[in-house]
Amino acid sequence: MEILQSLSSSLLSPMVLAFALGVIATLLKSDLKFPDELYTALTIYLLFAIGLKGGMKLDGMSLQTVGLPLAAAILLSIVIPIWCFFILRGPVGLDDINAAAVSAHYGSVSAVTFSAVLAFLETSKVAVEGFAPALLAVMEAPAIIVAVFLAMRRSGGANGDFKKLLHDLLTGKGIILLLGGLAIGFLSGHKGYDQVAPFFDTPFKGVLALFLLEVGLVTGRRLRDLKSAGWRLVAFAIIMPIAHGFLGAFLGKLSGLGVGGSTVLATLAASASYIAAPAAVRIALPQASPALYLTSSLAITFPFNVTVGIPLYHFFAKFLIHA
Amino acid sequence: MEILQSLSSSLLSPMVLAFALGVIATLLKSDLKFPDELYTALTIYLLFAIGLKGGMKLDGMSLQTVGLPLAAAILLSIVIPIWCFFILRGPVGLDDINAAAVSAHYGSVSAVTFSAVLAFLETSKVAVEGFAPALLAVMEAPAIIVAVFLAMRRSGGANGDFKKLLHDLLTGKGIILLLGGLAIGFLSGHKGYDQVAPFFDTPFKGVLALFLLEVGLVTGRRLRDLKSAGWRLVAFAIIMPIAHGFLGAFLGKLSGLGVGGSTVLATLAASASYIAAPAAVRIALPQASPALYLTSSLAITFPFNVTVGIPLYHFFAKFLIHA
Amino acid sequence: MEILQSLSSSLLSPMVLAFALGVIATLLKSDLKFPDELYTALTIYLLFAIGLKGGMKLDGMSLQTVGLPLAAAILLSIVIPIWCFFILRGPVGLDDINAAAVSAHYGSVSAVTFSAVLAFLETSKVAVEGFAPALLAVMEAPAIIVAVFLAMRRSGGANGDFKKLLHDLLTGKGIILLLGGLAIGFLSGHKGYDQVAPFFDTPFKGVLALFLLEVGLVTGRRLRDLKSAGWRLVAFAIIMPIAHGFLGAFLGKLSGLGVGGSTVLATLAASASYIAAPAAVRIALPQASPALYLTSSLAITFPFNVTVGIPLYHFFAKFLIHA
Amino acid sequence: MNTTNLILITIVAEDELESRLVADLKKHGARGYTVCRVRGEGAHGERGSEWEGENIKLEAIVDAAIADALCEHISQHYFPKFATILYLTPVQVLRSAKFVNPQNSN
Amino acid sequence: MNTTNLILITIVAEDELESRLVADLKKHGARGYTVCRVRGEGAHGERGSEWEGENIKLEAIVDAAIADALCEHISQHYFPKFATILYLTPVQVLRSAKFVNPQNSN
Amino acid sequence: MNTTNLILITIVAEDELESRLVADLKKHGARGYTVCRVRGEGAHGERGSEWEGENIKLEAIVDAAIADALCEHISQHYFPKFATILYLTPVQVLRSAKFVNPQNSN
Ligand SMILES: Nc1ncnc2c1ncn2[C@@H]1O[C@H](COP(=O)(O)O)[C@@H](O)[C@H]1O
Ligand SMILES: Nc1ncnc2c1ncn2[C@@H]1O[C@H](COP(=O)(O)O)[C@@H](O)[C@H]1O
Ligand SMILES: Nc1ncnc2c1ncn2[C@@H]1O[C@H](COP(=O)(O)O)[C@@H](O)[C@H]1O
Ligand code: NA
Ligand code: NA
Ligand code: NA
Repeated sequence: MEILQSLSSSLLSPMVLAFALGVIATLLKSDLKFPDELYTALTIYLLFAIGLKGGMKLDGMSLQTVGLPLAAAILLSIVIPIWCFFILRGPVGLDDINAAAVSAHYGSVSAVTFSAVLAFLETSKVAVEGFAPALLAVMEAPAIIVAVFLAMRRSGGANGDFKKLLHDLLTGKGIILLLGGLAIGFLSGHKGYDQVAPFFDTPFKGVLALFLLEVGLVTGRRLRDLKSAGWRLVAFAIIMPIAHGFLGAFLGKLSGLGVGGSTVLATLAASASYIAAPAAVRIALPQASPALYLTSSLAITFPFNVTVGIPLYHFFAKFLIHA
Repeated sequence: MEILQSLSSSLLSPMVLAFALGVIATLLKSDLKFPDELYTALTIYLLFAIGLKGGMKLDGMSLQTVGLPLAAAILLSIVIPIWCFFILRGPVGLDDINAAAVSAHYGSVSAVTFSAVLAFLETSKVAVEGFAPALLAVMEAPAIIVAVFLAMRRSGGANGDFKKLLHDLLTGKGIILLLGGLAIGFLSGHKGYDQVAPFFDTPFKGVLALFLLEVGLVTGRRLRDLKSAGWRLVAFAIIMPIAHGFLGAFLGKLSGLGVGGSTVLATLAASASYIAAPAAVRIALPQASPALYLTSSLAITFPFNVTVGIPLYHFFAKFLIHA
Repeated sequence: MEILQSLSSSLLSPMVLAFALGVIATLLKSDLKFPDELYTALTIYLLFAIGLKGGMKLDGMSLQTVGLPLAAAILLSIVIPIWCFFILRGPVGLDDINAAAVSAHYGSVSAVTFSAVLAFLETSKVAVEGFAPALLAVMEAPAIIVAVFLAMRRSGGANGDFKKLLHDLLTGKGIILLLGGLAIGFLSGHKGYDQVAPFFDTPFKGVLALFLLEVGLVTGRRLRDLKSAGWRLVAFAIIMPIAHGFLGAFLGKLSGLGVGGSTVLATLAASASYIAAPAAVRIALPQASPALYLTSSLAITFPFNVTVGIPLYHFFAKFLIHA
Repeated sequence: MNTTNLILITIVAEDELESRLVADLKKHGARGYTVCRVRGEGAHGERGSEWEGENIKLEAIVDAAIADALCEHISQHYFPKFATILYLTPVQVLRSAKFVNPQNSN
Repeated sequence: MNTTNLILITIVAEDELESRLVADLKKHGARGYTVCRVRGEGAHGERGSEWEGENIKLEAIVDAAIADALCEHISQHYFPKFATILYLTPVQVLRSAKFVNPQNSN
Repeated sequence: MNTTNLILITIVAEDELESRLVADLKKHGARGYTVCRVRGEGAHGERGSEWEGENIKLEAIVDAAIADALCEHISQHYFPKFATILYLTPVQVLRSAKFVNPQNSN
């Protein structure tokens, strides 16, 4: 009952509907198109805003409360790509390079899905730990490193420069903006945050809706590639997030997170990156096919997560914590 | 008296003044220039915001209330280009292709003028029917189709691919964003709208002022072409909007709209497109001269409408409805 | 004591921290980069918003109150480049062209530093005269003209077309947006301003923080050139702003400004342009080296001003006026 | 190194024509293309903003036969109506197999 | 097809010089041009953002006489001061009448 | 005017490779380059948005020796893995000293 209700409120939020509009516009072959610069500007805004808000809430939090959840997050993003890699090579039937590329995406995380879960929890009036953006930040890089390492070990097909990859990942704009925002939010405190909140906080959900319209436009283009992806990858892209979501909620509980935080960790585990991972994979695994990794993460897992997934992971978290 | 007062409040609004600043900056040959991407971003924002707000207000409205005004709007945008075409070929003295191109612009509508009339009515505390953005959406395409059809019939000069034109017009970004916004606003309701209002509603007029600055910059460049347009086209670009405004107010009353809605329909009828129509005309009637259609719609009719026109059409509406 | 406290509140503002984040990101060789169009859009927003707000406050101000401070501002921007030029040629050891280029920057002003001082004063609850943006506007051009004139007189190395330079400066986007904004704010008054304030006023500081992140990114790139600039130019870029700041505060007092206005005039005098001046210098003194003028104004003087400088100039103003 | 002589065909046209031009390129056998946003001025006046429309520069490396067929096609279907120019430049490429359709090459 | 040999003159320069360069092109008889925003690096250092300034690439198809006159003009009035390069490429065009001023052509 | 024949080397590649390609150009003796953002399509599919990645077009005017060395280098280190094309166009430049490294020229 309750899950159905929260599902319908999730499906009818302006954010999800904007995403659907984007998909429909592309299917209708509309000329609606976001300039690349707008996409980049929105990305910068969203990541920095997420960081700032989390940082402001960090105030007065002990290292202990934060330590275990962070460890759980890092652990998840190290182990997820490992089993994904073997499942993708085995039952799904991808070659080493493409299996590694897809694994990198599913181990890493999606900032937009993260924003969607925060918006969902806020609407449902569930409190979330302030350091949640830190979970997002630490889960971006490890999976990509693990996946590239797996590809290299098995076929040498990866692009040799491991040190450069590491540097690029750790100084990528996602991590800089999230951690930088966290630090600024923390250092300038409530008084500082209030100065910038009318720009970074109040309009956040509206900006997110606009961004999701763009995500929908790109997803629509990717749907054409669904057929070449094959039904086994489609199944992977729905089943694995559910499994990861359950695992995330479970580790969230173990590490002491509340229902809000556990829902967030579950969603992060279930989400697949489509900003940081594609950029890294293009350089580190250039022979991998975007028709596989972008299509599965963007055209299947992302819409699944923002519609059905998030309410489900929230249900997992409530179930596990109240059990 | 009253009309003079509302005229002065219209002339001294930041929106109209920003437009004037843009014109002055171009006349002074300033290097002030908006990046194209900013223009595109602002267009997306404005159209989507207009749709969302209207959709939210649709809640609880019967099809009957909406049906007649929509029919009136479509009727206007079918018949206006017909007489425009013959007037432009006859007294104004344009050839078939250019007559059709200009007709397409005057039958179609301007989203910025629409925003200006909404802002004007809000400042004057006049209520407007929530479905007004739907009027805007349905009036965009028909006139262009009719005008291209006229050009083809008479001289075969139009670009043959009628089916493609139809598709491009009906899936153009204006219609997608307006109707999509309407649907999202309607489906997500007040609760959903409140989430995105701080981005799409509160700052709307400020964004509109910024956009009008850019419209002013382009208008300034167009003023150079006034001479080549000729005084007959200038007269057309002022007289026809007044006539269409009166007709629009009249049909507004007939179809059951209030003073607010009738003012809007009058303004839409009087407005000339300068976003959707030019793009369509460039492809469908490539031999038409921008010096004629852009200059008349942008450099004459638009400033006329946002300064003198809107208060006048409001006066028409009050006069007809209260008579 | 008090100065230390205001220093720490200045250092921990989100704006200054965002600037620091930008510098750090560049030093870490992060791929974080703002699209040029975003930079341009933010510049247009900030300048126009500054003008609008000032214009709205102009209401009911006498010409007399405004006249003297404006004269003081223009005087400062005429004399500062003269002594700078001779100091740069003498003790600092630059050639004529580079001395003129750097002088142009230090005589002209920085709109971002201006915004930072306004934010600082607002946080410190110090009132500022409404016409402050007019001070900013009138101080942009004169110094550049004087400096180019000096270069031409001494070595003929400047680019001959003086009339064109004058035109370009007086119609530059900075002046158009500031003065245009002032006029619009003044003409449309409080009622008009309230319509656009949710876009141009409320989110201003947040936008400024985002812009400062970008300034930090560029500053970071400039730090590499510090060595080629030499320690004498570095010393110049710290000592002269202090001297100009004191002089500005003094003239502020003489011309009847309060503590707020005097702090602003001091900061303007101390600030070095890095938007208008570089663009003008590239055309008028193309042989000058950006490694000298951009590095000193952007990588030394700007961070000095927004961290230590502004609290210091505020202290000067209080000291002089209360003495 | 071992290079092959091919032809770079460059088309400057209104951006709205992009999808149509790309389809034509492909139909005539081009195996790739590169597009760049440009502004410009010519007989049809200035084209330099979203308002007046903008131009694209479309470049494709093809063999002589394809170049010839494309010239024919463009001059028949685009020149009479649209603001379009086309020019050919001889270029040397590496890996010619990438650009030349095995069937087409002669 | 029936093509004509002309010259594509390419100028890379600071974007602030655009209006001046365009005026010079027109004065020397060019009947059209295409502009593209670019970044670059050369003897004058990197030019890659709004801060340091950016470059434009200006291309015009002209006949040999105009190309020669433009080379002369640019090397006298721009090279000594500005970060500018210029190069010429032989191209084949369709519809040569579009590019060559009837008076100028010889 | 007095022009010199040199070679314009053009590389179209993924934008993420820019810094690496620029470093390679410099290492091989190029004294300048110009970069332009482009979109494109080829054997690796469409590359036309921030999502799929975008391309850059990198142009450098060099002498024959450098061009040859660069062809060698690019075809060894980039072609096998990355979506990259390279082509050479003969151009005439003014002020050849600007483009040719005194040691390298022969
Ligand atoms: N002589 C030329 N050289 C370079 N580009 C040109 C030339 N003439 C026209 N163009 C380009 O082609 C577009 C269409 O040309 P037109 O049909 O002459 O208006 C212009 O907007 C320019 O971008
Ligand atoms: N060898 C070259 N190849 C291609 N473009 C160059 C070359 N040298 C310079 N440029 C371009 O010309 C601009 C000005 O060059 P410079 O005057 O050498 O700084 C640079 O910013 C580059 O865009
Ligand atoms: N025949 C061609 N003509 C022009 N550009 C091409 C051609 N083939 C490929 N390209 C460009 O080179 C990039 C990489 O090519 P590819 O490796 O074939 O995908 C493409 O995205 C295009 O921008
Ligand atoms: Na994940
Ligand atoms: Na109309
Ligand atoms: Na100064």
